[in-house]
Amino acid sequence: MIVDDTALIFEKSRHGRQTHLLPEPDGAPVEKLIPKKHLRKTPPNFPEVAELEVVRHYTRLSQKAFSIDTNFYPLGSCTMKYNPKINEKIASMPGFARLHPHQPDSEVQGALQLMHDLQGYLAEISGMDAVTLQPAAGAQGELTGILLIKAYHVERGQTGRIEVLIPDSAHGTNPATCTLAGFKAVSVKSNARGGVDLDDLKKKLSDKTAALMITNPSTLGLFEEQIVTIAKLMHDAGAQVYMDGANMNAIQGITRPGDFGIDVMHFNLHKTFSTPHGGGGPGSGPVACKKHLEPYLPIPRVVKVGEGYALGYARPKSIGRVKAFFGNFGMHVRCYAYIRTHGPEGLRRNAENAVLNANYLMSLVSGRFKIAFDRPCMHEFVIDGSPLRKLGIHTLDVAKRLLDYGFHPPTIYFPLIVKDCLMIEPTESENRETLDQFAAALIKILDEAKTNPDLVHHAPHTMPVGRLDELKAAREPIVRYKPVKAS
Amino acid sequence: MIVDDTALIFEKSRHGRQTHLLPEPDGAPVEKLIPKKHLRKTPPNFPEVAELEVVRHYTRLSQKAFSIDTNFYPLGSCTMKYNPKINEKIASMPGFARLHPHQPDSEVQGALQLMHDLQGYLAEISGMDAVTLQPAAGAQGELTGILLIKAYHVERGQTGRIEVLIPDSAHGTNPATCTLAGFKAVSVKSNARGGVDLDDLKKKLSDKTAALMITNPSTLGLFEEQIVTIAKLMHDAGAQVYMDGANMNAIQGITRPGDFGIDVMHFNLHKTFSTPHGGGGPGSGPVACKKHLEPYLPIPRVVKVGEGYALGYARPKSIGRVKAFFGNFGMHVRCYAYIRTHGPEGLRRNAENAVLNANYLMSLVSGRFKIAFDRPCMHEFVIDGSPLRKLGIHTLDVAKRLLDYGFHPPTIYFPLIVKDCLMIEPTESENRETLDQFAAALIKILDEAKTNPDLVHHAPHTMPVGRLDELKAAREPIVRYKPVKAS
Amino acid sequence: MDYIQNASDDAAAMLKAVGAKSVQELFTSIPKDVRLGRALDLPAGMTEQELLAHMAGLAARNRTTDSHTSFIGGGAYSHFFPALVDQVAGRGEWVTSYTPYQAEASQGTLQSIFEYQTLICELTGLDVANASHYDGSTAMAESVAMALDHSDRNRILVSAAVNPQYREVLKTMFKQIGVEFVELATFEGATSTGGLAEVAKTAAAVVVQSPNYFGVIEDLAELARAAHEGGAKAVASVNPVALGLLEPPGACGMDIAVGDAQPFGIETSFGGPWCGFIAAKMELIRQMPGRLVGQTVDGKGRRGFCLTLQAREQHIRREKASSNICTNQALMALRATITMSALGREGLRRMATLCVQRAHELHDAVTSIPGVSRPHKSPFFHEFAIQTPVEASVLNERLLARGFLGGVDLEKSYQDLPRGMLLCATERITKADIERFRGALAEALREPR
Amino acid sequence: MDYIQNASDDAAAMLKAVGAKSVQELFTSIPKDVRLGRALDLPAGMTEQELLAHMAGLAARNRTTDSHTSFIGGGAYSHFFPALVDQVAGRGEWVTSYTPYQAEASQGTLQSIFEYQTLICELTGLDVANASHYDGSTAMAESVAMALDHSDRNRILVSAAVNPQYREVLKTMFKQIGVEFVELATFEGATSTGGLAEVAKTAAAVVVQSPNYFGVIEDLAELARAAHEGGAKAVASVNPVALGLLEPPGACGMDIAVGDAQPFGIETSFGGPWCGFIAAKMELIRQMPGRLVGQTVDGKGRRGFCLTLQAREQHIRREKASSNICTNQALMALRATITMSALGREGLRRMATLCVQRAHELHDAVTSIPGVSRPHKSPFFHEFAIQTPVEASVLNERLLARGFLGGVDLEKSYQDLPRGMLLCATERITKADIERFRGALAEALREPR
Ligand SMILES: Cc1ncc(COP(=O)(O)O)c(C=O)c1O
Ligand SMILES: Cc1ncc(COP(=O)(O)O)c(C=O)c1O
Repeated sequence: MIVDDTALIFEKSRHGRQTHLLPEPDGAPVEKLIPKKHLRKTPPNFPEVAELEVVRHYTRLSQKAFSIDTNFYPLGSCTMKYNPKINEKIASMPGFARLHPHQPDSEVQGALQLMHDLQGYLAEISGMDAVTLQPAAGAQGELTGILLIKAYHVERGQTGRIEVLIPDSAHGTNPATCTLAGFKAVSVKSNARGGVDLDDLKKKLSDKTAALMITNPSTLGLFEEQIVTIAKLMHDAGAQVYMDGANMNAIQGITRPGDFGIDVMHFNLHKTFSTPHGGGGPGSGPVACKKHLEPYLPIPRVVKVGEGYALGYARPKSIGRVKAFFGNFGMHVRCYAYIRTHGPEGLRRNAENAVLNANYLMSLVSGRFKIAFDRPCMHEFVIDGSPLRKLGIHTLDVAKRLLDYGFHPPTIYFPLIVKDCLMIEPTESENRETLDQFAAALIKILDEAKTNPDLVHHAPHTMPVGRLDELKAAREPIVRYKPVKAS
Repeated sequence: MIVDDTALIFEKSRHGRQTHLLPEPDGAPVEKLIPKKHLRKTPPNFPEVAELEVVRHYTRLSQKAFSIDTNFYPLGSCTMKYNPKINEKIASMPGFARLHPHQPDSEVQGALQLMHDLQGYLAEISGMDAVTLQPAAGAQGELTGILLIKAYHVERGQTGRIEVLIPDSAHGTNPATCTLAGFKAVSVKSNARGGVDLDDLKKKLSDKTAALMITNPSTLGLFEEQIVTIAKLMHDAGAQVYMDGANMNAIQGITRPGDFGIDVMHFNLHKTFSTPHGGGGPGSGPVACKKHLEPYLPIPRVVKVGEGYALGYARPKSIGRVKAFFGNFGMHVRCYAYIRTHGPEGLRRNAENAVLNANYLMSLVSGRFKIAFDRPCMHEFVIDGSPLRKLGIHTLDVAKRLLDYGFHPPTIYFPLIVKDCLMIEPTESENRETLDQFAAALIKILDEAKTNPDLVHHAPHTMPVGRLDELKAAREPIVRYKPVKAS
Repeated sequence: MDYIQNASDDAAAMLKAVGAKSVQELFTSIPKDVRLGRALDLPAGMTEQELLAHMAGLAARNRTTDSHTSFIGGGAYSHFFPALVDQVAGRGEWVTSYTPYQAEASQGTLQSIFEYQTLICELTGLDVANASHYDGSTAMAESVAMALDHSDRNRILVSAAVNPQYREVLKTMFKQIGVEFVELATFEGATSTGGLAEVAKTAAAVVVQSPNYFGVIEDLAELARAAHEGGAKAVASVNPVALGLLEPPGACGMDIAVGDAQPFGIETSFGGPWCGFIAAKMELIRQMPGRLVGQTVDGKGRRGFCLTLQAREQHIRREKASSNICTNQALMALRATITMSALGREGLRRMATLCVQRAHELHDAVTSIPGVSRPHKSPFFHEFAIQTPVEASVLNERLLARGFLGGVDLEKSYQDLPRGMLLCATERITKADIERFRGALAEALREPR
Repeated sequence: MDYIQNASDDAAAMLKAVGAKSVQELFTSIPKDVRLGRALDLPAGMTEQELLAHMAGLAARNRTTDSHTSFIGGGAYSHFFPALVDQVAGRGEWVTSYTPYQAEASQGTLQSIFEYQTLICELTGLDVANASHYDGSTAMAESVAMALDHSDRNRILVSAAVNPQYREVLKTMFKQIGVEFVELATFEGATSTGGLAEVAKTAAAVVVQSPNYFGVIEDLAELARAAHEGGAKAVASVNPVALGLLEPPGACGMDIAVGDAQPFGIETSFGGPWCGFIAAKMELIRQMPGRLVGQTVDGKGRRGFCLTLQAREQHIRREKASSNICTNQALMALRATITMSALGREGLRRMATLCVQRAHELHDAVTSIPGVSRPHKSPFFHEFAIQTPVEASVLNERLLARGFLGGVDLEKSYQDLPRGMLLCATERITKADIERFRGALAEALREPR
């Protein structure tokens, strides 16, 4: 191997190599301005490389990635839809990118109007009364929503309500959020139709229940048919209903959480409204709530003052800030542009086509794979992978083999309640041929399991590395590069 | 093959699919504004695709390319040096990109100053008195320079001077240029040291000679040691000396054509001054000349008028425009930024390091390859590939096998006077490890020719396609896509 | 400053390997007395931060078609193009690769050129288009060379309504090989076809432009018929956006169509880099200048693309070549290709239609001002001439102060159009812009000397 | 408008395959009485051209750190970064991929995170850093959670000189699980260490910031010593650019360092998205929140990278997790990584040195104006507090009119600093800017009410 394509930027560093970005400092020597005892003895071991090396290094690294721009990326519950390029151009405008968060309201009226109007659009889409844009992602949105509920109960002396009911199909962030908020997560079973098991819910519902955290449509890709009943049950028992809005793509413009009994929910702008996933982030998790929870929303929120807009701080009952400043403003800009592009009709068509694409793809594979819940799905569907074991292969093998066909695999082994599952979400962005090709690849892999099992077992074969020893990585954690001589 | 990765954008087109870029036309019907007889019967067969398909199509196509940003690209005579990203950012500034060429001088003073100062810098670098930025590439620069010489002779009644002497190592554009200018190209032999054969030159020099077109340093990567003598010979015979400046990278800041007898030359900004090669263009070929040829330069050229700048047209003897407007202004901006970044010291260091890199790389391979002219080279060196035949392989095989090692091959089979040649130009942008690795790959290929000849014969093995049937492409030319049903 | 990677200890090791004590030793082949021996007289180098500030200062001294509403046309057009063009065509693989000589390693570039050639053929209704040329003016010169190559006649008929700068380029390129240019007169802004067949008998080619420099839509079918009747080739310079609505040159019988793809995703950029195109009937494929991509197969029958018929080009035919082009405008052709694909059938229709509608609304608005009239009656696409009581240069200054970039001064090239001005409207112009412009133009015309 | 690919005939074929007459049939699981049954009350959709014009209008109503010279700091800093960052980090593969769950298909993302983790460890002098967190404020909250996890004490000591918004976030995150926050006083702008060891005996962690909110460089070694003497963890919030020159928290004995990598290649963007970082001693690796990339090998012994120790994360530990973070700020961490690599050792030195020099020149210039004084004597990095006779809000308005974005209003968070203002200078500020600002500030102070 002549060119080691896996060399780290540090291993490409050579003494004396450099870029020429900043002028030689021309002021007083630093030792004159800062006492010696505060000054570093040895400089940080930053790489010494020229500009071409940096460009070539990170350009070649980018080519080792699957992305929506290069591949079909049906990662369930992540809504990997097309990220419009116009939104990147708009977010990089100096009028948005070069704003300092400490600038007075009068100097940033364009930004405040955008945030104010976006708060309104998200309230309308969710059927809620008030919105905060401050949470940096869905998980922080969940925590914000649950803290609103806590503040609501505490103000009413309901400090005994320390339990939150969570369907067993929920995402891991839901129970984790409850713990962070000082609540006890109580898991609620799902029934055979994939909805909430009402009896188990009733069994676990008590005056200790602060809230139900429900994901609707659920991570099983199904709308909770009993949602109205459930919400009534909760409200009658003095509890609140929180909704994880990760799957809003399926119902935007069709139905609204505020209309089916939800008190507070979070959005994932990087799912439903296409702000780019960026290799793992940034995201944005605005929270929308009904009137009765509005007083507790984090400060500040943008308010209209006459013809102008201002950051409103006068909220005595607010739970306070969940994050410095006002949230991931760059994602607000992209989401605002996305909603203004679509308008009411575009958002509804997104939901309809996401659901149509999911049902069509399900129909293509239902003959050869076990669909966990055999009825029309919403924006995603779940395959029960347990029968694969009879063919001598695992869900993981199917996922890895898909890489060789140029497809990013679906979500695997989540939700936990479906064994060896694959969760497939095509989104509305993909065309029919891509869905046909993906289905053909899935089915071909089943055939390969019979004719050439090794091919599937040891996949992927076309990636820069083979299957990695993840156990070794956990047992002997190497989490930073150390120069050979120094280690 | 589930996903046909070679589908054309037309083959991905489906009736009714579209992007949403422009609003529905809201004015009078076109039939009311333009007579029916001028209107198209059938619209052009443009593809009907959505935005994600366009982005995915041209992003995946880009990944099938070798480029300076991803690979070492030692293409001789092309100077594939690092194209600085700051120049791309600057050229895309609205203050440069959004200028209309018909705007009056008063509205574009920043652009005119840039062009004026760039004319000066190129004159200083070449040791010349006047510069035109109008030619769009080297070849058009050559034609411009030769037309200046023609006008010069015609004005002096020397209409009999209809021959141009051209060393046999010259690039194909040189003789082609002469034909276009109505001259007869007369080839001059090279001597054993790779320079011009003085005897042959004297033999072909006559009162019919209009000029000598010399490339210095030559395409053999050697500085013409006899240049002063040659220039004097030509001038004494009443002829002019044109220099092809493609290889200026080797001598910038070291010596100047104006100082060693050249009357007129062209630059290739996309070689010496890093404006990007863009898959085959755009380039830019400014021409610099001595005082006596200035009157004939194309119009307009930027002139200083008091404190301001203007496009100067008052040149009665000008040969006229060689191109609409003022040349590839976007490349003038990048070149200006490149020269202002380097200053005198940076340009000289580029020459020194380009020559050092070339000599170092030559030293690494001279043991196993036949160096055409075994003495220190300038910015590039040429390998005589004829001995390869004894190993049962051809220069083409070596080039194709290099692709498998992640290197773009050098220029092959040019210059014509070195048999089966490879012309290698590393430029100053590359580091020592890359030169070592490239040399190691070349040497490994020689070993492979012995141990596993087929491997080399049928290379490349890691590209999207194997070797293509170029004969078939010429015999049955398919030069556009035709929809299957229509053909 | 510079972008050199090797530091001093690399240089030392390399000099040692080469057997030289200093890098100056490698320049001994350069005679001492021609060594520069001093630093070049250039401003000192700058770091990226300093350069950016300096360049921003230069840029700020220019008015742009962003800072002002522009009705300027005359061969360069400000059109909308989607944000994806900059982001996709700006990828390092597109920007920093060179000519696809090694086909297996350049299938991306080659396929994109094949798609470009197809789009140009579809627009022009002709059979073969090359990979790209410098711009419309040099593409027209190459088309004249093709016609001369195919005929023993030495005269070329060029309409007076062809872009004046294009006509200047033809003279520069062909006067020294004794080619005679004869101007064809115009009537009501359109090239008159009366007696054309007769005079075409003496010509190798008849060269026209549609929409022509006055924005007038020529009768290409009649012009081609007359040219052929005289035994001359028929060449038309065309606007690619107009071909979204107008009958293409191929269908009108033209032999060669040339033009500039600048309107599709390429910035006006003060005159370049743009993207000249040349399309012709299949019979002229061997005379086609520049690069040409063809479809073929590899050893396993997989489709691939490669540069073809290279025997036409200068690196093979050398002094027998009819064109000397090597580097072309590849990256600009890619931008045009991506823009045309993104517009697609519906987007092209909308762009062309909006241009026609806005231009005719602009025409009605300005000609409603007393003293402003259009000197031509012929149909136009998105550009038209007007004459006003004030010289265009003076008028444009007054309009600049009111936030407009006015139009092209016609008088400089057409003495018969005193105080003439060319106005153009593309889909970037809104009805509100037109209304504002009407007020501004009326005011500007009333402004005292 | 929308980005849906399938047209009507695709939809028809798909409905047929699914056995539904219309797409509405697929929504039967949604009870009829909660169907919206009307269009959402949102403005009508827009094409790309209309959207761009609308957004440009909004953007134009904002003053920016480009349109005005800015001395604003207080947790967000306007720094230079090279042009290559936007062009390389803006590639579709980086922007539109998601978390590298499938390691073999994400070696690029994983390796870049491994390099980011290394750079943060080098800056902070600590052993392990996670892939990224939302921002500095939430990273500080996670560090407090880590300390509480490791101790049975329920009190946290936080310096009054820690960013006020960070302290608000701590209260929001921990008040409902009964954690008590005690403020440490400051003297001459620095956290006083007197008696700290004593009170630290009651605390799970001592949290400080250096340079702190007043720009003052804290004595981290002494603060860490006192914390450990009291048996508490020592946490420092740091500025990554300052660590180019200042002794790192690790070397000062800090257990955890947090902060925001925003100064490296990330736009201030009105508060986010930025890039929180957390680094700690190796002993705390199992408490490290969020994603962590580890090095390993594949079957052929080739080096590779993968997400490791996932058992810490929420998708495994669910209700037992100590952090609920899932999506983080990956693309911002990439921008910081590319910027740090491009700056390199020499570039980091220059950036930090220029910041210190410009800030001290700014200090000398403004404090030379009568009535303007710095309330603190402690050493500072690139930010310092001043008090003037005029409230910061009024002064900033007057400065805006003179082309400056003034400083941060300190009085809102620190009653003991009436008419206080925080000024910051980075390498983007020139000596000429400082000179102009001195004149403008002097004028602004004299301006009558
Ligand atoms: C159903 C569900 N809920 C919550 C989350 C957490 O959202 P985020 O990753 O934005 O924190 C996710 C993220 O993938 C999810 O799929
Ligand atoms: C030696 C030499 N001369 C002239 C040219 C023609 O220059 P251009 O391609 O810019 O027209 C080239 C191009 O590669 C060249 O290498």
